[in-house]
Amino acid sequence: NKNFEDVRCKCICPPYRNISGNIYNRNVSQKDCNCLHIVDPMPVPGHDVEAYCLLCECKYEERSSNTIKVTIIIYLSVVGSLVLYMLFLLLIDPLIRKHQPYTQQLHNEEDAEDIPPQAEDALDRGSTVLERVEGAQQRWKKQVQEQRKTVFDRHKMLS
Amino acid sequence: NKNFEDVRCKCICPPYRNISGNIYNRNVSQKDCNCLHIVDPMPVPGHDVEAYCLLCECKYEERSSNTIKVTIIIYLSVVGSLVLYMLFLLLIDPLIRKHQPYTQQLHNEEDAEDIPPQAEDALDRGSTVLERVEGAQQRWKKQVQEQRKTVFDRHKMLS
Amino acid sequence: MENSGFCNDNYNSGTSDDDMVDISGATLDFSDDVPQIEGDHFGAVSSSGGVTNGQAKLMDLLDEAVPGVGTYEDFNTIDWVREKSKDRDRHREIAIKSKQSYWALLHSVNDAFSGWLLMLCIGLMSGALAGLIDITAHWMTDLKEGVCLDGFWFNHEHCCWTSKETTFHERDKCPQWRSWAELMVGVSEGAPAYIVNYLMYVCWALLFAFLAVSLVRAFAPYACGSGIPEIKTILSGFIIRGYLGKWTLMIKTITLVLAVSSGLSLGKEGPLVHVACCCANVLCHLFAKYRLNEAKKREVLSAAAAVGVSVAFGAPIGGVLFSLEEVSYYFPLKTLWRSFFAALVAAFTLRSINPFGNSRLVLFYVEFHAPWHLLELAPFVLLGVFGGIWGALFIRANIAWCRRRKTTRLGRYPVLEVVAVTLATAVLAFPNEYTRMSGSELISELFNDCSLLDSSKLCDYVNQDAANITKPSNELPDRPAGAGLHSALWQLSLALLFKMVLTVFTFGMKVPSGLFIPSMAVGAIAGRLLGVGMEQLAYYHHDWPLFKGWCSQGADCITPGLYAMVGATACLGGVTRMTVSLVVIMFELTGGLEYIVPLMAATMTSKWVADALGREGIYEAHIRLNGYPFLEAKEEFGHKTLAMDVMRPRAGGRRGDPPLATLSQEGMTLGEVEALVGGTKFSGFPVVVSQESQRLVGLVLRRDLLISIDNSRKHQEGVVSASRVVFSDPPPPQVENGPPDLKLRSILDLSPFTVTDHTPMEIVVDIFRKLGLRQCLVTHNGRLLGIITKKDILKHMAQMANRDPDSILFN
Amino acid sequence: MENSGFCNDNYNSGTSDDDMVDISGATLDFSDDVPQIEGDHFGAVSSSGGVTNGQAKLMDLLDEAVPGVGTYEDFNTIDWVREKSKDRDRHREIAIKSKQSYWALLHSVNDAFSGWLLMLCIGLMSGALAGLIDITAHWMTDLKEGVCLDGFWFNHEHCCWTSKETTFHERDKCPQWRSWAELMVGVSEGAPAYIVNYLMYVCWALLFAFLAVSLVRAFAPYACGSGIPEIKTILSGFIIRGYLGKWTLMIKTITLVLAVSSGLSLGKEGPLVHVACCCANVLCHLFAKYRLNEAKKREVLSAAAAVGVSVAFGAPIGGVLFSLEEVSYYFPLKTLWRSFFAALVAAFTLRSINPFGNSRLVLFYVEFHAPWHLLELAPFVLLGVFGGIWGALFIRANIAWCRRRKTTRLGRYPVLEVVAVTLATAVLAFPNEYTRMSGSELISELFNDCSLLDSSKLCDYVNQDAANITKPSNELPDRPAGAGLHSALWQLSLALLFKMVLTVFTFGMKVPSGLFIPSMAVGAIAGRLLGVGMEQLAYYHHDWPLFKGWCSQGADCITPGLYAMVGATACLGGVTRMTVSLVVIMFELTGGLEYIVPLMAATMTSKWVADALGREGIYEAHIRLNGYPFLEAKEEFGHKTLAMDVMRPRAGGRRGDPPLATLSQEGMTLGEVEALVGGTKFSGFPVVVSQESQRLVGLVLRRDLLISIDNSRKHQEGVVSASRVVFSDPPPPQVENGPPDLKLRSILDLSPFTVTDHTPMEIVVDIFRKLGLRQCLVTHNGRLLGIITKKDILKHMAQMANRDPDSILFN
Repeated sequence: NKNFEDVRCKCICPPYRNISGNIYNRNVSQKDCNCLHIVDPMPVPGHDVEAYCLLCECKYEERSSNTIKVTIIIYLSVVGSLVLYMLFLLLIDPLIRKHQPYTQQLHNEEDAEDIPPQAEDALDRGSTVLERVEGAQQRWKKQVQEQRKTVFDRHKMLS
Repeated sequence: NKNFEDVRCKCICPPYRNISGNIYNRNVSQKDCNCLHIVDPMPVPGHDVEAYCLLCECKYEERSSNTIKVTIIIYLSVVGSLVLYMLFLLLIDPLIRKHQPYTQQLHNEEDAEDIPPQAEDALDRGSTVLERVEGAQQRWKKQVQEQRKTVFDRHKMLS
Repeated sequence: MENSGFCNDNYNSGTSDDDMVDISGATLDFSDDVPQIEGDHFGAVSSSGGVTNGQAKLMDLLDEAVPGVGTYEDFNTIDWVREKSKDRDRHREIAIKSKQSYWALLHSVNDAFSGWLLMLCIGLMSGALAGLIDITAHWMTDLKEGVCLDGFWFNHEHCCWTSKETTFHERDKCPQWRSWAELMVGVSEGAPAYIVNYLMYVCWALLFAFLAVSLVRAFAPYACGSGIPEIKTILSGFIIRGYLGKWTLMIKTITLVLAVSSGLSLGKEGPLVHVACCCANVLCHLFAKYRLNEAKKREVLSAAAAVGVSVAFGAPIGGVLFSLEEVSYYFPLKTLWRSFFAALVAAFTLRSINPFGNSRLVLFYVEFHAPWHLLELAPFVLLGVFGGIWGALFIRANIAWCRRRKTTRLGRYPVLEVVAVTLATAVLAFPNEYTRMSGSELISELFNDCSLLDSSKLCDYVNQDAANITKPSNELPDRPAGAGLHSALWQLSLALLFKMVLTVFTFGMKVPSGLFIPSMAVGAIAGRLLGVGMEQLAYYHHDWPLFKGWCSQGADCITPGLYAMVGATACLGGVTRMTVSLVVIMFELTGGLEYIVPLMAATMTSKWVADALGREGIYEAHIRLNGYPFLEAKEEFGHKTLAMDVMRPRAGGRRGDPPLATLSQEGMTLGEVEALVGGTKFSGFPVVVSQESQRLVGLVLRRDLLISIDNSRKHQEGVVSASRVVFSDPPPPQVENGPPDLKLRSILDLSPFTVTDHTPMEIVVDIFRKLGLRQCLVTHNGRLLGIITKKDILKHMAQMANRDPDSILFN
Repeated sequence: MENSGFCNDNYNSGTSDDDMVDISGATLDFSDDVPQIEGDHFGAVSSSGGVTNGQAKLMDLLDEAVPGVGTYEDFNTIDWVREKSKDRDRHREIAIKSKQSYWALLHSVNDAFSGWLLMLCIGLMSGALAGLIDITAHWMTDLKEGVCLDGFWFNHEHCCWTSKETTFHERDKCPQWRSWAELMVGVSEGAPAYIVNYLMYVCWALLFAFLAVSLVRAFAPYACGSGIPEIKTILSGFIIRGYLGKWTLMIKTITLVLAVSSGLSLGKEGPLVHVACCCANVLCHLFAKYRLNEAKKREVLSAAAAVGVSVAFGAPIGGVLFSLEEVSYYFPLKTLWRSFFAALVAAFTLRSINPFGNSRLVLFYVEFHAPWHLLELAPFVLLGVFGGIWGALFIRANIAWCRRRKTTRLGRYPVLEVVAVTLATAVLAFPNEYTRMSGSELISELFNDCSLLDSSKLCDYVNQDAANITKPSNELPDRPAGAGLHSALWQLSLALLFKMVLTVFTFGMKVPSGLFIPSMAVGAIAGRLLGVGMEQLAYYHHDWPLFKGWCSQGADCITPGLYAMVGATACLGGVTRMTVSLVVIMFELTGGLEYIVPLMAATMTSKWVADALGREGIYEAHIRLNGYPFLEAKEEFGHKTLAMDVMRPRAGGRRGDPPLATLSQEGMTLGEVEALVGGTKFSGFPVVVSQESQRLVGLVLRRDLLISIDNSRKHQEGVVSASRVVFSDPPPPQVENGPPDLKLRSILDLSPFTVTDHTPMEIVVDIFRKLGLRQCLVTHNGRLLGIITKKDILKHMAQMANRDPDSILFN
């Protein structure tokens, strides 16, 4: 199936005398990709074939439809999961976080300064994998917030 | 005459069936430079002409024989005069110079140092054009001698 | 890290363990050999074995460097000299070790080849990402019009790829591909179908744009914009943590596709450079050699910039020259060779993916080889003038709009702005065929030379001579224009206006946006219009003396596609002020030397005209707008000021400058030092023999000093405020009964750069540029007078150019 | 100028009025604004109006610079910083003046465009000269075989250009062209004819070679050799007067033709670079901006180097990259753009001359576009290894031979040497068809892909399939070799040996000699042999698993011409260690991106292999052999020494160095100063506040000091040996009744570069390279300790590399 769909030989023949332009399209191997093989119901009589074929342009083309399929699907799934995660962060995360005061503090300290970062360190030093991931996530969120302030609020960069 | 000689259309036709390879050469304009015009006693019968012509390669070429002629003649005359001048400097000049003591001194001072260069200045300041040219020539000779010593005798450079 | 990124006095930034790349995850992976700042309130500490690590390092506290010394804060400038010295030390160490054991020898060989391996990885990854972007962007662009029933993942062209129903005049039409109108109302023609298609087009465009700006805002705000100004600044030695991180990479790749597909007047070329640099930075983390050295990392990033252009235009040599001419700051010859390698690898990766199905790396590859006549240079120069004028005007308008966005209320609604501009773009674009198609397709169409095989409206000529069948198809004579061409010209004129206006508002929005494609589109339209005009002129007036001799009737003397190409080059040159790289990129697009002269004439004219109207290219203008600390290498410093006019404190103590804060090499107590450091905001302190003689010993950086003091207070016993701080070597004898001395010679830079106060500033600027200095001390007759930092120089240059010196934000 | 070129203490060199160019004539033309040294015993004075000029200048003696101050002696290094400052001062002056009058405005515009005008002239002149060289060399090469009766100025090919008597197998044979045997003994075949032709061939070769070496010896000894090592040195800031002069230009052009035509194993590419640089230097004299500034002149020379390669290979981009990568030292972006322009102009000039009659700029342009398979990379890498090994061995052998020539009696007979080598070459070359033809023709033949149209022996395959007539001629399948090919292979093997041996002895003889063509020929022969071998292997063993899948029977899978190309690239890369520029030159020869990967693989392998066998390329090796003061920019300085280890006098006064000679800024008498200057040979003297404190004020150069003192003694009244020499500002009050003070602040460099004694040498070397310094002062805690000159650094580097530090001859 792959071989069938992924190669083609396309001949474009311009208008010639009273014959209008035409496109011929067949999937053959590269070796056979020439006007004589592809233009099947030859629209001109025998002695004109050579002249007609001189005008036609035949191109052998390959593609990989699997690559296209996989690429598009990967892309869509990444976008989808990102959108979901974004919605989660926007809508659901704040609701959960309400019950965790120290994270809340971190989350809201945007304009406060000089807060001793022990809380954060405690997160980093978490002994279980889950806590570490949590800590990394918190740090990442802080960083994104910082970036957002730099770019969107203060307009210090990228404006 | 110029137009006649300076353009050509050259068709090279490889061996085909029992016909050996051939070269056709005519001076025609670029527009007419194709196999049908150039290959004059067509060696194949009518129905084979197209196939034979497909194999031939016709190239339109231009040249300027005047450029070639002028270039070669200029080059030869420059080389000729340089050789004559070289012979003059080698053979005749020393004979003439014998009677001019201060130039002789300049000529032979190669290994002497600290010679006050008044003599040379006197040459430079010559009031007539001839004397100035003479002075320039003497300076140039000194320079060439210096170069010769650097390159050929001391091997300080370019070795 | 709150609010502290822009001032110098916090050394405990949370992310010092992770240079420039974002932090999540990285600490888990690489924490063992990344320099970490130990101690509790030094911010984030490596989570793996922090305590035992700290204990082990306590032993060699004064022999080895204190951890954290020698790193940089966010939004600061690196010291190239120090970084390069560090790398040479590393090299020497490896070279010495490699003579001792086979394992070390292997290690040294691996070290030597790791640069090439890294380049290979960057090329592969960037090529793959570019392929992904090309394929998906193509598909999503077509998604605005319809969908393929054979498989939703096919774009319009691939949907009809195997179809036998395509005709000569409607090459992309096949039953498998359904427009939204066909799917929703069942008809493909008429007013209802048009309205449905129109609505769907606008909706999809709005959705894509909204998604793009939301994702950028939510996950990686640094992913917006073109990225080239920031990368130029980073390559000159600035540090922006997270700008080239993993999240930026992912979000920029994804939103770039969305932004391009939304039909906005933007291109993918600039962002591709950013993406390639992100790849390079992420991959640098796999090699200690590059991870730990900011200067080496910048060499790699220079190569990555070349890779970006290489995949964007399929022009490896042009990419390398682009990096050399436009982006890079420090570009040694080794980098030249490596970036060429990386650019080639990327180009071949992309070609093997074959995103456009034509074995080319770009949509608008040019295949004609028609000759041009010397007289045609006049219209080419005219196009150059147009490109220059447009480029200069565009820069002014865009900068004015961006300044408005930066300073007024407009900047508070980035999402709304994007949506509004997208709405306007989509509504205006749909009715006009030439604005509806994507930028690259438009350029491809305009570059195309009309042969008999073409059926587009632009090739609708009246075929008079039906008998010329034996000629090869690319030697068609000039023909009179048909009705289709006339209407196409009108549409193109409107498209020109549309592109010219909308690009000004689009570039700089909070989505990934490149400038190359829109600029090229503007130029290509103008060029094509001129080309067709010239062609018709030559056809109808072939007896004018002007055309006589080279453009007789029946000759193919004017190629409108070439005019479009020249116009595109001119406009791109006017906007970016690229020269050699632009010509070489275009040369690689055509693959023949025959068009270099027209391209060069247009580029040169365009640059001269644009330079006459405004000195800066778009990237420099954006750098200045944002106040990045970038010392332009191309600009000559032409004023006759001296170092004494720029240094701080100014000579004679004018202008209320604080006095120069210096440390004595002996005889200051820790308390005094801390008071001095705490009371000022300087990032470095010169150390002198004594306060009276002011004879310079060396320079100590604030960050290093604070870290070392803190470290000693914590780990060295008996260090109190009354301890003497000693920089001299050999140290003076320890005072009996007194607290132990704090010996800090190890952090003292014994070879600070000095200039005399009479040194012309042009030489000082030259030294800063070429050696990549951060600061320089000023002396007079051997006495220390003051200090000049990079920021001082930038402020001085701004002042000299009658600009606001406070626009320089960063250090 | 006798015997004084190599020491520092004569400032009155005879040619200071004429920078780098030879003197005759120049003084007559340009004497009005060339800086002249006035006074009688200052050597040559401008001959036009010397006296009145001198009177006028007397007035502003102390306001304006003393004439002669700021110029350089022969065989000395320029101070880039000073030259660039001078140029900026000039710019500023013009900019200020341009606001005052229209005339000045016009002058400033003219000044701004003079750079472009100069580039245009260089391009035109170099292109024309290259055309002349190509045409005449071609003709004279054929002259060795026979003469054209239609017009003696036609070479063999042009003689038969219009002939209808040429046949398919003997394309150049026509009755108009007569071999010497036909003319002299009347027969064209058989032993007598062969012997006559042989004799004539040898005689002509000897005549040409003898003429070449005689002309070089008589008129311009600097015209010999390739010139690239010297141009590299000049571009790094060295001064060799006359090296780029008019006579050198003329003699090099003329003798290059003779040398190439004599059939010696040498090429014209390197000397063409020298010729282009001579053109640039001669043309610089028309523009005051470039004539008077050594740094600006070197920018132009960098561009000229690009022009040289551009005309040699028809590769403008490759030429620019060659200049950037291989030749240039200081290459600002402005130069990049200008050199590209000049390279293009030259290429188009040459193309319009059309020396080969094929609209190409080189004989060996490649026109095939056969694909290659990934597996073929293995033989390509093998060719790279061969190229690397040959390159390294060639360099060693050639350097050893050149050292022998330099040091032993061999060097005393340059003319005899040339004649002997020519005799050997001619005698050995004639019997073998592939050595008899010129290098370029051989390469062209080897690069050629065999089509049906070719009739050469290399294309003598057995045609089995006579029916494949409908296929285009470039898709011939692999075929078995015929008898002609077998004999050609034998001849090629012998030719390979011949070229490999004779090139070693040829390169470095006292005739203009380039290395590119012989290296490429060696590589191309090796490559073609391997290619034909591979082809036959694939033909006879197409069922091996190795070939299965891509090289089935009847397929055209291996292109021997491509192997030749790759081999040529590899050998050239091994000898010159070029990388990017080499690949780009080859890319421009083929015009398609498809062969970049093979070329790159071979170049990379070749460079790695060659570097492993010997660090230096041929040009660096020759620079070192001659002891030129060249600070290689590519080589990293990897030793851990400090500035105090290199400076003179050494710290602690070891090694019997003389103490540091310093001047005090006040309080020294003229007699003391003259005694100090006369008693030492240093080229510069630091000025300190007082001998006790050693605090640095500035630096004064020996040449400036001597000229100023002399000038004052002559033109300022009352200056005697007891006069005080004063450098301070404001000057101390004049002592009453005493002789007038000599105020020399104007010649004092107030901003000398200083480093501390603890600065690592790697940083010092970096500063010297990047800023182009001549000397640098070393301080410790603000006290002057010593001085480091470029020569000190080079000596130190030689010492570190265990070479003889006294090999550095020049300053």
